[in-house]
Formats: sequence, structure tokens, C-alpha cells
Amino acid sequence: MAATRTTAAEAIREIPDGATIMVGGFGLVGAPLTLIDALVHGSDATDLTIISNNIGEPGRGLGLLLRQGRIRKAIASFFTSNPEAVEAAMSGAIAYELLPQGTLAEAIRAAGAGIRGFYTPVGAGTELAGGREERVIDGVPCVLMEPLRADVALVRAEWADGLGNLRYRLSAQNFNPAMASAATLTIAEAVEVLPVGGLEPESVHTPHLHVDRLVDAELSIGDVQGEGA
Amino acid sequence: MAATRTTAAEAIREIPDGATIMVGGFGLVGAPLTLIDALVHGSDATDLTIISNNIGEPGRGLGLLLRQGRIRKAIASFFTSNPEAVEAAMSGAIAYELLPQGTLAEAIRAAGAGIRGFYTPVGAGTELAGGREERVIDGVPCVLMEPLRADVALVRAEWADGLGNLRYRLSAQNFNPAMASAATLTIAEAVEVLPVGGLEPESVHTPHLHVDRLVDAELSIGDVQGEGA
Amino acid sequence: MTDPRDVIARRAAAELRPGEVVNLGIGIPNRIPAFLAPGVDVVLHTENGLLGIGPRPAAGAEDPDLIDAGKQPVTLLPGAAAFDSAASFAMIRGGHVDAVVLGALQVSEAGDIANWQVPGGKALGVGGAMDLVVGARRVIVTMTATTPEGAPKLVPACTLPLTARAAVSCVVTEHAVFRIDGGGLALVELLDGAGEEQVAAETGARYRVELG
Amino acid sequence: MTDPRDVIARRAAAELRPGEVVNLGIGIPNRIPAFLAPGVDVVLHTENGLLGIGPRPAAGAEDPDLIDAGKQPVTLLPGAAAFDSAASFAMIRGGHVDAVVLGALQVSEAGDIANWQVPGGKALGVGGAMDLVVGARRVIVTMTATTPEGAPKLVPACTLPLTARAAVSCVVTEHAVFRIDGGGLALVELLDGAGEEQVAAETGARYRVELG
Repeated sequence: MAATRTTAAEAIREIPDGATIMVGGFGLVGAPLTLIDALVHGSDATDLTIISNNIGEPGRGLGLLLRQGRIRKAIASFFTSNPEAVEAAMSGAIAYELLPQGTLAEAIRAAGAGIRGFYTPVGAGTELAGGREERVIDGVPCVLMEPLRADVALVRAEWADGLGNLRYRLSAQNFNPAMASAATLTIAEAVEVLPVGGLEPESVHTPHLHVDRLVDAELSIGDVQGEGA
Repeated sequence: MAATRTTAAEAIREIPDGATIMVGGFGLVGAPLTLIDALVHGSDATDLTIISNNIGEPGRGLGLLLRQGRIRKAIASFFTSNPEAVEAAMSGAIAYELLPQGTLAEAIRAAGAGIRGFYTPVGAGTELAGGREERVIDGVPCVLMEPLRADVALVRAEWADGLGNLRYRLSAQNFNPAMASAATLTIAEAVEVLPVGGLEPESVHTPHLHVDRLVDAELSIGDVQGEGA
Repeated sequence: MTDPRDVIARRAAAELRPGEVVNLGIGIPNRIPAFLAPGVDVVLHTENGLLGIGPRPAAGAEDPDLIDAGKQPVTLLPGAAAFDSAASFAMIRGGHVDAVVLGALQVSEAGDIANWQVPGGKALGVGGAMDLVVGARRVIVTMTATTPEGAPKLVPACTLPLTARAAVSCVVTEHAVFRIDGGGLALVELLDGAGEEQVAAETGARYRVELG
Repeated sequence: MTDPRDVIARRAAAELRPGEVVNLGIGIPNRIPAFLAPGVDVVLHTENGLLGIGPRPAAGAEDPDLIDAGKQPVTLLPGAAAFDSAASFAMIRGGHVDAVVLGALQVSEAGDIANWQVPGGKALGVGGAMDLVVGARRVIVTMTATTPEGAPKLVPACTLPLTARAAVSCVVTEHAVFRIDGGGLALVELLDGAGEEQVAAETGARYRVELG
């Protein structure tokens, strides 16, 4: 199904309490800043589980959602970009799971790809195996990782077409393509929306069957720099 | 390491007896026709294991290698495009394994991605599970599939740059990107070799770290149509 | 008299909704686009790596790099995307294809399907059939009610090698439409003037009757 | 006196061969490009999705979409490629990165490495460290020989939470180069005028001496 064009405020309203939400970006690069802003300022959905490489920075991006007390649990590879997230996890204010970054990315891809579990050597024999099944395969100790799905994915692309096909720019791709594939409802913001046919078929990174809502990106990194300072 | 520019004849000489070789293409579309021709006519490597969606057609592509008696085993999803391959498998002239096409593709990707095994619902409870471990995950019966690696991958791209970055065209992508990632030695033929910098960073489908040898594609589908007729 | 394959294709076309992503198998399903109602623009996916395929090209206008999973030349519509096999089957297995329409040799009353290996003899070709029936959200089977020898294809349990268990949601024959859910098989519609007795005679599976 | 970090970076740079694909961690490894010999053009990979990164951009010329894994602005060289996180870690885990150079808190004589969680207190940041040490073909550790408190970092067995077991192939400190293989740890080179006794005093692990 092609994506529905809408506004960030409208799209965010579809997120219920208790939802599991994936949020793209590596730090703020490639993060869906417009959608995060709408989630923070235009929604009161709470008890949320967030899956994202980072949990924002103090008072910026997802860091604002954390301050609002609306995060129940966070799954990330790098909480340390936001000391307030580390503090919340350590104090028990939020539940958390720390995963190796590649395992995080692969588990999200697996969910989108209908893979029900995979064995990775990364993290085997360490505390980040999290008590998961370990098995030696061809002499290599491996951890059985489950797929990570979400109710909603918030992603950002540089280019979209009117159907919702997405193309990312440079290192702003990061977690966005995998997350777009792994959620029941994928909401994408795009910096530039081209006419249908504006993307070459081989240049589409995320085909529109993964995208449910398409909104215009209205914020860029410059707009949120120092927001919490 | 960037790819080494060479000729198909030179590159194919690196394939030893007993090698496991992945060959890209869906039918003849996207198949590395130049490299297959060099393998058939310019190499006497034998006792080969071939991993490819099809085993060519009668007397065309890999079908010629089959007629030469140089295939020991074939792993494919569609032997039926070549009745001679079906006959060879049925008579015991070659060993074979039939896999669901998506499992074949995913297992090749897994090998390239360092995944040591994955659970897929496809094929569970059928004879194509091949006696592999089955496990019910979240109520869904799944098969544990192992990665499929190769000593050599033969792939074809439409565009390359001088470093060996590859870009595929339309439905000629098929198995090529996954196979390029899953072999110890990846030999790519390209229809057009652009100067370094001739591909946009986000338009590279296979980064050059996956490509060891780069040769000019000299054959196209029109050249091999009816070769065996 | 209408070709039974067109009866089946026309009715199967009515199962598809506008905008859905659909994968069509070879044979009868390939006739479906001709029967889509105006405005029902489904988006066609083909497992060898395309989304958004259009009509067959004119003779001489074929692009050798542009084929569907049946290896037939196709065209692309504006907004089409091309991707590799691993990504394409990730879409299929991951539940991103709304419906697959494909043929079958047998379908059981539990929704099991056998469609890759013909009786007596190894087919050795499965292609993407297993992935599609496991992964697509709805599996619509188009098949004649009986084999050329007159044996029912809707059976209590499949005797041919399985493609997948409990996968089929709808079966369209030249005489009837059946739906399959947790409660079993239901006859929901008669086609082309067929009567209930005729359908009963050519159906091996048990079913309930829920004609609207 | 040379900054010990430059001693380490200079020697670690000599471990890299022309054309290799290399991932550099933050800290000392970031100093390596300045010490590469002319003609030793390694290809830099960064796990957030770039291959072929070039020098830091001039102030004011930063592209906000172009950062490395340390979130620092970078440039791209001709022939660079950009890809997503899943693909990037597939490259790493799949053994397609020739070498990673990164810091560590402890390395054991068996090549175990602990580098993600500082003593006393949860770091809660692992990033790509585990993937890199498991996946890269060679793992080169750059670290000072001892902690600021004087405790050896090369230890019989790691006491800090592990990043991976038997992963490290080479350790470069400001005073020595060690290699690690199935046979254990070997001191292969003294650096910056250090003597064997000094290295012995600041090394907790057992090692054999194989000075060339």
C-alpha cells in the first residue's frame, strides 16, 4: 500500500499508550527530528518502549521524552550519549536493555525480514548476551538473538516520492531502512518529496510497501542544536 | 581492499578443483555470462559445487558446465529450468540440494553477514527442511538454516568503478549482491566500468570491500540465446 | 462458453483491494490484471526483485534486464523499485506483501497447500512458492476443482509433498469460492452457474456452506 | 618528549598495509592517519555506514549528514560508499573489515578484551565495540601499558566485563608491541627506548620474548 501523505501532528496521534516505537538516527544524524518533536509536544502517549541507537541527548530529541517520564523501557547500544538516560536506567526509573550495535541493527532487520531468530558470535560469553541461549556452531560460541519488532517506526529520509519510496543520504541512513521494515506502522519524514517517478528504481532504499505515512521534514539538526542547553 | 582489474580468463584460473562456486543470476538475467563462458571454455577445474538459483539451461550457461561433468553438487531453488540438471540429480550423477528461493537468498546473505544460523518459518514441516532442526518460536514452526558460503562468487553488475564498487540494474540484481558478500574470492564482471568517483556513495549496491577481481563483461544475453539449441 | 481459467481469474481479481501489494504466480494468476475493476490499481511485486510492474512490453521493446519471476518481460510503472533477492524475500517472509495468488495441486480443509511437486516424480523446482505462501498476508489459490483425471484438488489432507501448513485463506475454482480459517473450510459462493451438488461432487474436503 | 599516544599511534599505523579496509576507534586510533607512510592508503570504514572516508572537513565545510562513529564530521574520498547500519555490521561481522584498531581497558594473555565498561559503574554504552572485535580479521589494541593508577592493562585474565574472548591479535603500548596467537602472548618489539625490565614491570600477563 502506498503511504498516506499527512502531517507529523496527525501521524503521531496514531501512537497509543504502551506502544513500542523505533526511532532512527545515529545521534541526531538521520533522526526523525520533526516526528520526535511532534511526539514530544503533540502527544501524551506514555508507557512507551523506545528502540533506538541512542536515547537522545540531555533535553534534546528523545531526551525530552525521557524528561517527560513517558519512557517505560529503552533498548539501545549507546545510552551514554545521554547521561540522564544512564541515570534513569541505573536508578530503575526506566527498564533498559543494552545491545551490541550490530546485534541491534540485525535484530531489527530480522523482524522486518520474517526471521524468527539468528545466531551471532557477537556478545557470546559476555553479560550482553543477556541470558539468551548460547550454542557453539562450527567451534564458534554464538548467542541466539530474537527479532526486534515495533508498533511504530519513526524514520527520516532525504528524498521520498509521492508513493512513499524513500532514499537516504550519506551517513543519515543508519538505522532508518531496517526500522522502516520492522514496524506495524511506519511513519517517515522526508526533506524533499519528489513526484512519483522521481526516484530511479534501483535508487530506492526503502520501497513504499514499508511506509504507511509520509510527512514533510520541517526540522533539521541546526534547529535542535542546543535545544536543551 | 579494492578489486584488481584483470581478464575473465585470468580470474577464472584462480578456481581450483573442488571449489564451491556461487553464480549470480535469475535464469540468464544478471548471470555473469562472461565469467561462466570463461569457466566453461578456459578452465578445467572439476568436482565443483555450484550454488545458483538455476543450473542454467540445456547447453547454456551453467548447463554447459553440467554437460562437461564438472559439477559434483548443486544447490538451487529451480533445477527445472534445465531438464538435464533434473536428470543428473535424479540419476545420482550429481549430488543436489533443493532450497526455497528465499531461504537460499537469506542463507547466502547470512554467510556474508557473519550470521551463523537463522530460524525461518519457510519450509518447516516439509521435506525441504532437509532434516534440519525445527523449533516452534512464538507458536510458529521454524527451520534452523545454516549460512551458505563459497570459495568463489561469480557476479555481474551493470556499473562498476575502478575500485570495484558495483551497481546493478533493474531485475538483474537478484542474487548478485548477496553472493558478492559470501565468498572468499569474488569475481565481478561489469558492463560499464566508470572512473573512481563515478558512482554516488548512496548508489553503490556492493561496496568494493566485497569485490576481489573486476573484469569487463563481454557477453550479453543476446550472445548466448540459443547457444545450446 | 467462458474459459474456466478466466472465470477463476475474474473472481480472484475481485479479492484484491486498491493499492494492495500483490504477487501473482504463473498460470491463471497472470490473467488477473485484465480483470481488475477500474480504480483497483494493485501494486505488483515479483520475487526476483521488482515492485510496481506494469503491462507486458510491446514486441521488440523488451528490456533484457526486466523480467518477472516467470522470466517473462515486463515494464515498470512510475514509482517502481528494484532490489535484490535477499531484500525481496525479506519483504515476502516479513509479511509486507498483502496477497499472493497462485495455483495449487492440492489444498486441504486445514489450509495446507501442496503446489511444488507433481505426483510421481521429483519436480526439483520450488522457486519462491514456499516463501510466498508462508509470508504473504493472504494466500489466494486459483485452481480448477479437479485434476484432468477428475480427482478433487480440495482434499481432507494433502497427499502430495506439502508447500506449507495452514497457509491458504481463499480458494477460487471455476465453480466456487471457499474461505479457510481456524474453523475449517467454508463454501461462500457459487460461480458460473454451478450448483451445490456439482461442487459437492468435485470437492474431497469437508466444508460448511455459507452462501451469502 | 613525544606524546605517548603518538608513539602508540605511529607504531600501530605500521601494522596496516596498503589498501586494507580499516576501522579506527575513537581516541588514539584517530591519530593513526597522520602516521601512515606515503603510499599506505588504507580505506577507512566507519560502522555507522561509510567506506572511504577522508580527512576532517575544514571548519564551516561540515556536512551534517556526514559523520563517523565518533559523531565527528568527516569527508568522503572518491569511490566512497554509504550504507545502512545493518549492512555495515554485516560487513564487520562477516569478516570483510581487515583490521580494527581500538582502545581497551584490559587485554588478557589469551587475547580476551574488556573495553566497554569502566571499573565501578555501568557504562551503558557498548556501541559497535563487540561487533568490531569479533568480526574484524585483525584486532589491534592501542593502549597505555598501565592505568593512571599504575595497574597493568595486560593481565592474566580480564577482571572487567568482557567485550570478547580470544579476539585480540596485537597490542601496542607506548613501550612495546605484543602479538597474541594460539600459543599466548609474545613481546616482539620495544618502543621509545623502553627496556625489557620496564615492560616486565608494567605487564601483568605472562608472555614470551621474541624480540627480532
